[in-house]
Amino acid sequence: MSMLHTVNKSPFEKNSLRTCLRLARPGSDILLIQDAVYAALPDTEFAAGMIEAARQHNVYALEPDLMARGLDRDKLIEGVEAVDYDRFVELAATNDSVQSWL
Amino acid sequence: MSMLHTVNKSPFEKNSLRTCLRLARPGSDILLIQDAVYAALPDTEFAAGMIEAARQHNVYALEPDLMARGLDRDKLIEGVEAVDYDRFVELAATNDSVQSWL
Amino acid sequence: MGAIRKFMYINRTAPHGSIYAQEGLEVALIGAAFDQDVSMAFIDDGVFQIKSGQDTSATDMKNFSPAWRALGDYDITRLYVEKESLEARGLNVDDLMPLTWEDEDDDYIEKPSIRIVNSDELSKIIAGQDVVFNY
Amino acid sequence: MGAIRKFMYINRTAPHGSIYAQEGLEVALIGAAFDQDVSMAFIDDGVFQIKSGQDTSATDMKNFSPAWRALGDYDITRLYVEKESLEARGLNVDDLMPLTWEDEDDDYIEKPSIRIVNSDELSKIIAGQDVVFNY
Amino acid sequence: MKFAIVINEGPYQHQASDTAYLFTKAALAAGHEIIRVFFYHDGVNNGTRLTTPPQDDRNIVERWSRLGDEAGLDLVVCVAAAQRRGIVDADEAKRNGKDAENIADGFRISGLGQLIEAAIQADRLITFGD
Amino acid sequence: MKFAIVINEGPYQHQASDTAYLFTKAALAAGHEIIRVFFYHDGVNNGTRLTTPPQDDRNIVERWSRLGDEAGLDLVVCVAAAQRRGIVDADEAKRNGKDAENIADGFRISGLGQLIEAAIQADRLITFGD
Repeated sequence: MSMLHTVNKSPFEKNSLRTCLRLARPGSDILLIQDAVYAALPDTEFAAGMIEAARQHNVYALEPDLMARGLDRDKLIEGVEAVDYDRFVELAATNDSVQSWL
Repeated sequence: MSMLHTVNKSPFEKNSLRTCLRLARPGSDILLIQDAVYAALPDTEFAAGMIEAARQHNVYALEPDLMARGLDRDKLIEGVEAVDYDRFVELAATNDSVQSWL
Repeated sequence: MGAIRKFMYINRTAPHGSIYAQEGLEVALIGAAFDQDVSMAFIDDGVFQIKSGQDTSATDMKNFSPAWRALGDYDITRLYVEKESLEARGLNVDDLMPLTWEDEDDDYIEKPSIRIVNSDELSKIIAGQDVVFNY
Repeated sequence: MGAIRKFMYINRTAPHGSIYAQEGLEVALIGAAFDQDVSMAFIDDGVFQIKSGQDTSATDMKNFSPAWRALGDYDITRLYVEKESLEARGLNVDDLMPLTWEDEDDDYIEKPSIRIVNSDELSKIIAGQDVVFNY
Repeated sequence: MKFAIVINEGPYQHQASDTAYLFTKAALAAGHEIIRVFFYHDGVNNGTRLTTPPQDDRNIVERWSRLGDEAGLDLVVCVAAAQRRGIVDADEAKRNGKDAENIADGFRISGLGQLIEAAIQADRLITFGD
Repeated sequence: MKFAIVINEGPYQHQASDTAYLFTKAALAAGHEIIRVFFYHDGVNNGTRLTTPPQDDRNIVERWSRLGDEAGLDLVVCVAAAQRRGIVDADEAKRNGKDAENIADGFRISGLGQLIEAAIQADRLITFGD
């Protein structure tokens, strides 16, 4: 059984991403959407946690949400991959279930 | 000029109370309402911050919200005073303005 | 799709400040009629949903917390509470409602529904679900 | 109540994930017609509201971020950005929109509206306000 | 003393409207004046008369209508926020070509200027939100 | 593959409905089936036809109605959540003694069982909320 984890909250504001990382099995697909894409910014107080997360999991960030917030897909934390909605659908289909950390 | 600070979010979920404590002047009135009353629980991971806050400020917790959540007004962090809505109104009136940390 | 599926209600929000806990419980009670393999997880502020002694009378809000006690009758008997979430909030199992169920295969003995699990155990349980709901 | 009052818009939410930033800016632009002493504070994720380069086209959402540039014309010229909030997010002033105003008392020279202040300075400024709005 | 109240969330989903209501009642009981209750963001959803909450629960909308009537409250729904969310009175229905309206008793729809005016005229403005 | 979509927040206030819409469109484009879109909590507010968003902004409600029509989507509003928030069709108006209804084209009001049923029948259930 594999699970896609989506997270939609900024890690600076709310505990959703922290809890996701505590409870996702190693090697999970984790997709940052909406305000959670801020977690992909380098040099933040949350960056060390994200660098570690990107080593343990496959971390993605939704590109339309990155663009809306003025974040450059080429300047994300290493290992975080920008994806479009087609890929979001593909991740939801290839995993056995989807958990939304709100 | 004096300001009443209200906070309505659990400190375990969101950064509102942390930011309030960073930006309230020493000696401020701080009122915990809604889910922020959980901050008045002793022995939590946030308790040390609250004990310090209760030394620097006048910290209150809205009793109807404590009761709704099953928290005992006699078992709060030392220095946190349970108050009713009449006292909430009085705090809003006696301070010069009200800031809501959401 | 005739097979029984594993449903989990993942509860992460505090009660009363928002309606998610209350309307989430309504889903679980309705869903119980569908004979799936149902469990619940209480994580983060979700552990406050089953804190004992909730009394909303002074807020004029509906006190839905007694409805938790009905879960056992609806065959929802596995309530996983994350140990780390409890500890971070200074709580232990005695601060929670004594939720139980009657085991009809064991002379209707009343058994506790709440199971304290650590993050690692819970993460495995979550990973094994077919469908998860979030409240 | 004829005296001019000190109004502050305190912006703490990220844009786009919720509407507070957008509808908060609408209040500020309408409020500018009332000739009060207006300033803004950007705290926590509120600093992202004035991040440069926002492009909502791929989300189909309205891009309201260009409206920030109108603030100077509406005589809202003091935008306090908390230094600690910027640093926690790995940002500096160059990551923000270059928001300016023209000083009519100084030969219409264009001056920066953004002022980086630390928590202690900002706490004093907030404490001196008559009315605060939160977005 | 003159208070202005701002409510930024809809009924039931968040506690904002409940807390604001109890605060308003307590302020009136203490002899204060509530010069306006302004509904903004999803707060405008407090102003629909089409809700039917469960009988064993409080009726948030009716409660505001009743208190508004008893205490002469000025319950103002922001027009821009209301248009985004579908809160409509007869005038708005006509202007926007809608075939129905849903505003509750005692509420009126007006502009954001009413919020600013309240903030200028009140001694205290207090916001209830999420 | 069969998807079921759950939307828990109203239009505009949160991005939930926007993300769900773009996900649904992409899933349909990839050849997947959307067996139901279920609106719960404040999500029911996506189902009112009385919104009039600014002309330079997307019309979230109409967008769902249109996609529902084009793709034959089953757009279901939870009745219990709808009653708390004032989303009403003709039947509900009659049952609850309301003098108006506001349901948008293509939406229908039904019970929570529709959510459970979708969760059983779909290969994937995905939730968009706050």
